[in-house]
Amino acid sequence: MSTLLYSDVEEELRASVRQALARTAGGVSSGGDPAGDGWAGSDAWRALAGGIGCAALAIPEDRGGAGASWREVAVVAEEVGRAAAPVPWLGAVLGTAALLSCDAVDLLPKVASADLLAVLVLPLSTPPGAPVPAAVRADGGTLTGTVTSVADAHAADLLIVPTPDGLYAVDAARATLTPVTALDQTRPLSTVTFTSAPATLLGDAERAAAAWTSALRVGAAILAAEQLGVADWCLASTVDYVKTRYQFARPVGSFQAVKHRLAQLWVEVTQARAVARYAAGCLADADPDAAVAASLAQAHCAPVAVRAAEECVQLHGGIGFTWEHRAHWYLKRAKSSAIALGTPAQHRALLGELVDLPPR
Amino acid sequence: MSTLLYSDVEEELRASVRQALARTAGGVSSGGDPAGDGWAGSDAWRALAGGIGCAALAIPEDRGGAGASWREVAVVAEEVGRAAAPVPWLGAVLGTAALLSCDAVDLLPKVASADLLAVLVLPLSTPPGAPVPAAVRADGGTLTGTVTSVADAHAADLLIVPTPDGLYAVDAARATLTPVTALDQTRPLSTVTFTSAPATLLGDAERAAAAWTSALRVGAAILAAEQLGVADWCLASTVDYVKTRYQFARPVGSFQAVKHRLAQLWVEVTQARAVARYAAGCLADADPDAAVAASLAQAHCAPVAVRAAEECVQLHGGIGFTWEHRAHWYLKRAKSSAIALGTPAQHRALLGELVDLPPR
Amino acid sequence: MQTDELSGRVRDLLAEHDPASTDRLEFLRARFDAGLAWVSFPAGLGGLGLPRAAQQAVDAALVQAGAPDNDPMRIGIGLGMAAPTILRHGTDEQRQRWLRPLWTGEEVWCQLFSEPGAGSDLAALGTRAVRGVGPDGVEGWTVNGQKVWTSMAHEARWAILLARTDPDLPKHQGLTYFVCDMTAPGVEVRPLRQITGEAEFNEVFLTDVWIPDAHRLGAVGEGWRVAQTTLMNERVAIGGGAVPREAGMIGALARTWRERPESRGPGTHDGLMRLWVAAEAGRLAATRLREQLAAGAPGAEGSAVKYAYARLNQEVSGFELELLGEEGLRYDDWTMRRPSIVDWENRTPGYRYLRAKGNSIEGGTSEILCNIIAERVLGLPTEPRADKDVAWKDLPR
Amino acid sequence: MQTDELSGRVRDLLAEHDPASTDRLEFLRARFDAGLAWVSFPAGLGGLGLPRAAQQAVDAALVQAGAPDNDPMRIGIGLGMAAPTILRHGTDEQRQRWLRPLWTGEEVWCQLFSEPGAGSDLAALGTRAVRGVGPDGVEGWTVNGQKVWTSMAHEARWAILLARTDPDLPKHQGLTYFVCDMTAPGVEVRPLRQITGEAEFNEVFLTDVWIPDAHRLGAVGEGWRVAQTTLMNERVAIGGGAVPREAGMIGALARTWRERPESRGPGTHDGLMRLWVAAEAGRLAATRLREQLAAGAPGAEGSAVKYAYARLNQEVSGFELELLGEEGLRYDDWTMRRPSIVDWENRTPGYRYLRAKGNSIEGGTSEILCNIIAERVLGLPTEPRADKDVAWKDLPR
Repeated sequence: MSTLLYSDVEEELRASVRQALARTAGGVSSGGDPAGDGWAGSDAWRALAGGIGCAALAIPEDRGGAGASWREVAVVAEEVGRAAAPVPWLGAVLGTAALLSCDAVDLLPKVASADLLAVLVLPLSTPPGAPVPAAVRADGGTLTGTVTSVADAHAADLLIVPTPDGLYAVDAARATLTPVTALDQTRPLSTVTFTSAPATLLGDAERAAAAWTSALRVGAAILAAEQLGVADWCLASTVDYVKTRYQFARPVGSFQAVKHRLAQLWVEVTQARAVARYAAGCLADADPDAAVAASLAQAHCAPVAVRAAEECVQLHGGIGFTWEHRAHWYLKRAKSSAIALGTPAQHRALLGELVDLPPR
Repeated sequence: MSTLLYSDVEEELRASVRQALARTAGGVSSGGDPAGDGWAGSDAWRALAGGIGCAALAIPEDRGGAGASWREVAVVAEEVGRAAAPVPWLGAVLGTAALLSCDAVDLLPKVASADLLAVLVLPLSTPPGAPVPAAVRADGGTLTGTVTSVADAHAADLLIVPTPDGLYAVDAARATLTPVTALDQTRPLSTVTFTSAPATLLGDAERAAAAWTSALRVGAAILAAEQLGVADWCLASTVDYVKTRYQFARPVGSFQAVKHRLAQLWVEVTQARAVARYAAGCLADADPDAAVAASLAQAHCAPVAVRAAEECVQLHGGIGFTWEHRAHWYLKRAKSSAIALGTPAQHRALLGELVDLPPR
Repeated sequence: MQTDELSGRVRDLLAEHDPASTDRLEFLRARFDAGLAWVSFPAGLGGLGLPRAAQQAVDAALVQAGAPDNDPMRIGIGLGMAAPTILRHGTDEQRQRWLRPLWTGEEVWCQLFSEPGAGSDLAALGTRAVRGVGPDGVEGWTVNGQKVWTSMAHEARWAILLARTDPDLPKHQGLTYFVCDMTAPGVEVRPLRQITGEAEFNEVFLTDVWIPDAHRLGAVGEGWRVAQTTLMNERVAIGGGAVPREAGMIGALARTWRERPESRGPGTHDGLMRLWVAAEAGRLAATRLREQLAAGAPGAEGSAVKYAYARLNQEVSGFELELLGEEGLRYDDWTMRRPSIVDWENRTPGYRYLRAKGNSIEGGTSEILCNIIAERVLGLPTEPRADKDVAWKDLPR
Repeated sequence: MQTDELSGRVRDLLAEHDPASTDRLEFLRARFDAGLAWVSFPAGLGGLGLPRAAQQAVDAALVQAGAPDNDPMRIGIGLGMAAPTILRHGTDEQRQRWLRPLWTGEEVWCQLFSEPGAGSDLAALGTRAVRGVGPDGVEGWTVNGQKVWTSMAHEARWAILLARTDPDLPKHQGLTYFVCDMTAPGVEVRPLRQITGEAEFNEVFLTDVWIPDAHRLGAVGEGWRVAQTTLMNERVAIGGGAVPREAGMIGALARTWRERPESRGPGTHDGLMRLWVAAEAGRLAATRLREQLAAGAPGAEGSAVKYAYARLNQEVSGFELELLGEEGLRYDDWTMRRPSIVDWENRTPGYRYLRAKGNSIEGGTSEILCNIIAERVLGLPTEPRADKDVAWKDLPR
């Protein structure tokens, strides 16, 4: 097992990402509606993907990438979560994972250079272990069908479409995207419709299935890192608030019931960090335990993020219930993330199969 | 729906029972081993069953009983729980329910007068909805077979034995009882073995099945009242303790984390009282909701009693972990009761069926 | 008064004011004047001095006769909080002036208590009322401050207001209770958008608002004591109301489970049943509490019902969202609106999830409720207090 | 020191003292004298002044060679708590006298800290040490008091003891740290039976026990500071140790589930997996903490590991009992015994359930651990304190 700590290089990456998001993801940080005109996080995304080079992290050097690993990708996800940034990082990660799985030599360099944002087309709520969906049919080099609740498609240049017949790429301009009113406005969802859309075959049915499985696993692990970031922000901002908010002539954070709840939350967040790090490490090392690690990470980190966000709202009192305070973006992101790529219950059920603890 | 409150008559009954148990159930209240010589609660049992007349409560007047109802039986159970008294109340209740179900006119007056303690022979862990067990076979007026983990059989004069062929009564002296080392020493368990034991038929197979179902339901509801009593004692004694125990120059009960936990426990105990009262009321009124009410009561009251006992041990600190302090009798009784007549999970599963919320 | 005498009064009212042909407001006024508004109130103030229990039969008979109601959800603050306070602490003149239009709904009431700096610690509020003489020579008070979490402020004619009249006294002692005219100059109401996207609540800014002394409720410096009547009734109101099994959020969840078998994911049934049990336990406990209250046993126990209600709502709605999967990712509408009531029924699970977060904050946070239970019900000792014998103005904040 | 130099020392030890033919104690003494006992200790005191990390290779090599160990579970208090404290605060003479027989296990140590009236609030302890001159003219202390929760007291030769030397000072300031001879007159050890039926712990009554001043560890009045070394090491010890997946109680539960399909009741699988996830999360967090400690990052984080461990143990064992149904109603043996170690492995689930209740009490209650995390890790403000600048003798109790 590789280390669960962060390397110095990772901490430098984190600092850059944090700075870029603070500078550019104003739609959220100023408390405004992050899903406003155009797409809200596009500046932040350019800074992140191209400026810092995050898009290249998971891609090998001989495919035009930076030859880092999913561990670094996870660090970026932590910061995206910490900022509740409306950037298509999860969509990009899923797309990249699929392209890596079928070794798309033509596309990977463009993805790495951030010239091309390739997003995987699947319902965000797809549970782990689900088969490749049959919602889209391939017919003579074109695709027809509709996929609902696709995350980050609004920002994509290229749509990567898994079908039972094979994995395809479609120019985003050739698909019809209908925005969905999402609970989490920081991660826009679309209904994606293909009507005889010209498509390029990236891999046959077997490849498509492998890419699908790989992308779901990578997505689950990286999403856990994002959830860790969300939880971290919620805990830290709550701790800060209760230190300075006075009621009954005392800081609210001096009341023991509040202290114990935050201490217990800290224990959970600390565990979430270890679990998320382990999942990212397993991906990076192609560890045979990766499937277990990814579902473990979702099963643990998703509820921790939700609880952290709920405590954040509650312990901010009235102000935490307002639109102006940032807490609600985190609550919505945390809860939606708990549904994304499978609920904790679905991951626990899958874990039971994986570790030989069958339901009956 | 009848009232969920206690009547004045019930409060008087409670006072008598409490007094009798305080006077006679010394084996527990003095902190000694309640499963010592003979059987520990025999004095208390005589006072309760005959002295106060509790054995007659559920039995109609024309069968020699007091013509009260299961509501009053539940009040007695609350006090038995509050005292963690080593008296065979649950065994007596199960036996009485079975005899009432098959209208055993010869036996009921003797049971009512406390001349005869009739105990139902079943594993205490029998889950709700279980079929009549086939562990004992009837053959020409005799019974042969073994039933494990039977509660209160050590105190019985008469054993009521459900078999797939019918309901039988066996003189306790004709069975072999082997004591089991029980987690809960305040409710002794035995392995009961019949070897061609002479038996009296009380009812045919159909009657036996009805008596079985009725007894399990009555038992679940009355056990919930006992659990309420356990929870009540644990909460009250903990509240008393934290008011007087000083640490850091303050009563431990002035620390907010402790206060909030006890407040939340009080909310749960308050709910448990309403739920247990409802279940007893449904039994008393032969309400069609009785099956739901009984499983609801077990599903709610069993975990509340466990949590109350666990908090009692924890908030007493070191002293709560000792054999000398009474807390451990309650912990063991609460946890064993959560297994008795079905675990909370088993009752929740049954409830799902009863209220049209199927598992899949 | 005998039951048949009361029925007779209802019959008389209906005979004199046929609901089918009478103007709604006219009917309501007549009902008030007949003492059939709230029969437990005194005669002349919309009541007949009867026990509360007598109300049910009156309401039922009038509903059956097709009589209009006073839209009680919309005027809940007036009915539930202002009215009992005016009745208990108001002068005869004040009762005569305010109770009738309050009950008929002609005048909507709101509550100006909480402030940004005084939430759980309500008694620390800083809105100042300074005594003076108005331009017309009438005695009164000039009020300055900011209030928050004020539902219905934008529709209200009157507000119950708690303000500080003496900052040199310890915080509980320097407060006075007023009735504030929401149409008076200097009252500014701004919607406060909440995490659901809508604005049920408002911020209210008070700038040199003039309140005649005749609109003071109770003695100067007695505001905290007067406010107890209001707050007690708030908690009872929030926790109250007899409900059938599977009412509220658990009903919505049970419907989802029954009608959409595809939502029944692995490992979720036990969680569903845990919530069903918790809902039923909460319901029966509330029922039992109502029986106790009817039997005259008072208490802080209402706090337990509200506490459990908030927790259950949050758990049930959170569970349902995950059960729904893809649908749980969606929301119905983020448009900013200013609704009068919370619409649990017709909005989506996402709305219920978000809105339920307010249940443990509004009307006393769950933390404060736990304090109340611990201290008033269980008798646990208070914490060491730093704000007891200190002048309000010297408190750390 | 180079790795091969260290290996050479191990080889030399084994060459000079063949484990197969050497007396156990003789071997352990030789190992100590070779500096291979705890290599991070200074030379001459059983070590070589090397980093802690170097120990693992030494231990492994000796195990492989069939060398005897010092039964570390049995002498855990000496190794984990007394030794680091003696090393840090003892005089050269004290180190020379105590560390060698401590490490070899010739002398067992116990801890006399907690008292019936001073559990979580350890600094409030009341055992009195009064300075005087012994019959032999030697300076020393007369100690009176009662200690509790003392494991191994009945087998111990020495105890680390915290006693009050000045009741007129605030509680933290009037304490002094001693080493107490458990064979001295006036030391009475009584077993303390616990809810499992056995007595791992003891009460220790100290009646006019004479302790020479040479057995004082650290300066008079510095006892609290010295005790911090002991307590820090206790928490690390309790939370420590690298463990594989499904070690501990979760392993027992998983075995039950796998080997006894009939135990897999309806609605229990999700609960099982929740616990499995919690166990794995706790395990990985402990692993990460060990990596942090190895990397030199210190901290109160060990409290989190112990807190989570206690909670998990309690939840897992409680869950397993209900899963087992009928078997969960039984217990193995209520006989009163005085075991040296906790036997998680060979006792029944009922024993594990009961014994685990102690995990959130012993070595710092879970409540105290939450305080530590809140204040030392999160930097949350302390509560108002009533015991800060008050003489110990005047504290309310």
